[in-house]
Amino acid sequence: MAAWVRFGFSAFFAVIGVFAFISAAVGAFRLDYVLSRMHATALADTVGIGAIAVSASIAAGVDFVTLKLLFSAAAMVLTSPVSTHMLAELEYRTGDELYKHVKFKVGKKWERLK
Amino acid sequence: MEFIRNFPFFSVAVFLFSAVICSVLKPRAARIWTVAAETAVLAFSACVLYYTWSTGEFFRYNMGHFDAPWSNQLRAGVLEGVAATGFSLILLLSHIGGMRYVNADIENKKQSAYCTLLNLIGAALMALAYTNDLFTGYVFLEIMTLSSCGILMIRRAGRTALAATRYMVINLLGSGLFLLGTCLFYGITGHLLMEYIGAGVATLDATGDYAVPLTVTIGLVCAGLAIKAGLFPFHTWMPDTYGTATPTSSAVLSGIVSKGYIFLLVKIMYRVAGVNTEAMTAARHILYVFGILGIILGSVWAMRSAYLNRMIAFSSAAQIGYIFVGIGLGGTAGFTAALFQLIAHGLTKPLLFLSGARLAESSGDSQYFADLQGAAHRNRAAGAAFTVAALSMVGIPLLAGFPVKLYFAIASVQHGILVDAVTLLTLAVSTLLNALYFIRTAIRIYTPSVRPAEKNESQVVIDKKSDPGLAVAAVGFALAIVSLGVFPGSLSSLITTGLSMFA
Amino acid sequence: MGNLLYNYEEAVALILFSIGFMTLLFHKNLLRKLIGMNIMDSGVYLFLASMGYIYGRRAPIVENGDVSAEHYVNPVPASLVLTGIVVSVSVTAVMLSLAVRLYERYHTLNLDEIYAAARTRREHR
Amino acid sequence: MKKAKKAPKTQPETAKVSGTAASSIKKWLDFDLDIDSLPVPPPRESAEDDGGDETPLLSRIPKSAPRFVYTALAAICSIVLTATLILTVEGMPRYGEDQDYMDTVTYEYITHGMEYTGAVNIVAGIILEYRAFDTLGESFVLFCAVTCVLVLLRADSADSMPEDVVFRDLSHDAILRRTVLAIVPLVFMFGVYVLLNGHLSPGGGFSGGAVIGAGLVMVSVAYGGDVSGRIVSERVFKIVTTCALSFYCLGKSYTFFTGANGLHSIVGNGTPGNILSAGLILPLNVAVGMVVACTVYGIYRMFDKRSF
Repeated sequence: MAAWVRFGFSAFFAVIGVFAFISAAVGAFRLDYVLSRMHATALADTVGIGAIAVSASIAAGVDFVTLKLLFSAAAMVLTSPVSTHMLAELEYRTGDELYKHVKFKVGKKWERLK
Repeated sequence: MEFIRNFPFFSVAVFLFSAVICSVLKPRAARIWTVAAETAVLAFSACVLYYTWSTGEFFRYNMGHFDAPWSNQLRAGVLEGVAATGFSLILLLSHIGGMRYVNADIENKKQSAYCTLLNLIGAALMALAYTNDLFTGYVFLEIMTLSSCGILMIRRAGRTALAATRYMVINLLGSGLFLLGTCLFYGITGHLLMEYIGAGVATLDATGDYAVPLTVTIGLVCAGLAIKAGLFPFHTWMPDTYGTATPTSSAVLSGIVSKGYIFLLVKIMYRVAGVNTEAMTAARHILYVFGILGIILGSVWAMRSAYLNRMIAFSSAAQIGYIFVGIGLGGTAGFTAALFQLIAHGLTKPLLFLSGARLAESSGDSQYFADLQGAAHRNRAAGAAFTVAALSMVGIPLLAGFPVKLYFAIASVQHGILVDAVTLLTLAVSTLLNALYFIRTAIRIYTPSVRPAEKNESQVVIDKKSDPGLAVAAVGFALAIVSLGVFPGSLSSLITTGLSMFA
Repeated sequence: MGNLLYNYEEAVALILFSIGFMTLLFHKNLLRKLIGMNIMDSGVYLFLASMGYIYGRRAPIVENGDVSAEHYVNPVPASLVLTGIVVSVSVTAVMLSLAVRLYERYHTLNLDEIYAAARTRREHR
Repeated sequence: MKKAKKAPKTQPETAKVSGTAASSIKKWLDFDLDIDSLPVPPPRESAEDDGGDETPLLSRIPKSAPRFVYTALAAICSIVLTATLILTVEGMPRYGEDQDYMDTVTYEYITHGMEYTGAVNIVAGIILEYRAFDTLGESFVLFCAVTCVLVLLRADSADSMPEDVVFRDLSHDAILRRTVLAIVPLVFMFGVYVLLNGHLSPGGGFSGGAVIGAGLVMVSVAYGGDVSGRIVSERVFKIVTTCALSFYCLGKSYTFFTGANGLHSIVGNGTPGNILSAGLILPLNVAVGMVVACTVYGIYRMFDKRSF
């Protein structure tokens, strides 16, 4: 019984992780502007790796190896948003087609800058 | 164990250590240190050559406390001695010859870096000459690629960056294939030392299993090293590379760097893959065909280029084709011709680049043939040196080029009528084409140029700038070329005895 | 084709190698050529690493004195990979600095355009 | 009788391509032909400075053709290569099976590795003891790369600094500073751990040095070049690189020399397992780690600031 519960939880987290990676991959291909692509792929690092690490540690039980795994997942969750933030800031500062992809809500309608 | 057996290891260690030291020395001190290191290694190689020639057999040198198949190993025989001596002599003379241009072309802060890179090329050459381990060969092959790209791009002006990029991209293709070949060799035989791989390959060849991987491995290794040496379809980087670099760099690159790869290829052919195995003979025949094409088309393109350095670069593409024709012919006679050409071309090409640069400098610093007219009168020494090298390339007797063609003719006779006819025909056509563009240039620099501008002053403006380095190098190269031309037997007998103990 | 099912990891490695090879040949942008070269190198190192692996054996770090060869994987390919990775790092560094120099001079990284620009500028020396 | 004086040629006008090659060869042989009018490729503008991959011979074919020829050749090349590689893999020994060559070379490494080299991590023993010459070449590949990058990108003198390069300084970003403040001590500690335990656990000089180098780069990004410049200035870079590489070269030459000549080397192996064991491996790992850290940081500095 306990084995089933453990398997259920780790499978659940694994599915979340894999779904995050797949959505990131699809996002990277489908979206055109770099900032929206960045939004998609940033998701993969944090949610994807975090969930898979948790599911692996549940499946393998808690000992030094899984602690090390969780620690590295925590480091990834801490640092990867910062690197995405830096890239986005660089793109914001240097990119010159930002206005083409930005819409403003004027009254009820969303309009693009001309 | 006699002390002299440490000399192969000493020559590599001296170069590596002086590379580190030169990076912090002042430019002048770095230059003196590098020339001293090159002279020391020349002495070491000459001693190794004499020792192995007198004892008549090769010796092995285990690097470290462990025995053969487990640790790295150097192996020195007569042929390795000949190659090492030739490489270090050419490196020393090219460095001395082009010293003035190095000072002129390169910023003062980067001159010690230039000496570091020259030392690294020397270390890589010595390691490639002596190594008995395939993966050590790959590592020092990479050192050679990176440092030769370094000495190419150190000259800021002109399109050296573009030339370096093309050089790097094609060379990395070559070393990628070579690395894959090395891994496959390890995969099927389990060893990295050349003799042990050779033994494994021999048993595989006999039993016939892993036949496909064995053929593909030999093909990959030959293709990788042929690409890096600049064989026919992959020589397009040569005019750019040799055309834009400082004279010393072009001399070193064309004279010895591409020769290092070919020497490693010959070593792999003898020791690892076995010269007469069925896969290797097929690979050699393919190299032979590309060599023939390279000779013809290289000479044609050299004839058509109207720019001195590009002409010399294309002619070196043709001469590389010669070496691969020698390898393709195979047998002791074929390999002797190829290795003789390897040394002879290594001696003539640097002299062409150095004296060519001097001639260009004395005729308004332009490499166009129109401006070079009468350059030999403006600078007699450089004119004489250029003519000696040009005549040697054409193959005039008493110069190094003639015995090369002789040995090729001997080697090709031993084959069937078709191969013999094709080789002799190519030899004749290429000699004619060489004569056309080299003697044309020799005539060009000796016809007095009647320029309206200079009509009133004295007919010829003698170039006063004294260049002791170039004088020493020109005399050294010319002596070597003439001595090879007059006594070819000495070198060819050394090579033949070396080949007999090379397997 | 039977062996291919067993050697799937080495097959993937060599497919990676040829993908890198093709990228190196077909793309004209210098950075893409560099990425292709990196894929080529990682293909070779995956091939090397997978050549040393043996089922049911551990990494070659001796645990409490057990030195029998049946418990460990082949350490030699691992040492070759360690040496090879440094080579591809250094080559990538040099190629990137060349790309920076080329961009400063020709303001483009497309090699065709750079050749054309070099030709029109008629620089040789 | 002096030959009639040839009318002096003014600046030789661009050679018009003479029709038949034979006539020009005949004229050339009569030696009165100005060599410039040989069928040299058409006037200077087009093919003269032809540095591109088109050789003069191909310059007559319209521009698009070589592009097509090149792609076709490249396609054939890569398809053939892929096919042969797949065939090779099909012929290779099975993946994951104990190869027959395991019992010669590898057997010795595993069974006597720890005993002779003192290193618990057999791969470190192989790299720094059995096959040390490769790894010596390895650190010199890195040294050569950093020399090339310094040669290419260093532009401290005013004129050589490219004018249109704008240096983006992202170091005042608050999020980055807080994160780097939290992360950098951990990174340095981890780097030193990997470096010092090279012979006990996976890691060693190269990987430890890369982690420390990454830490230095993080400090330089977050707090600006001058802060990290105080830790690794140009003097420190030169001293560390030279001393570490000289120590590596001399240390290993000592081992090679004593080994080859059968002399006893004073370097003991110590008891495997504790930190100060495995002969020269620990000091060599430290030296290589420092070289790699300085190299990684130096290369980043060259790309970031173009000077130290």
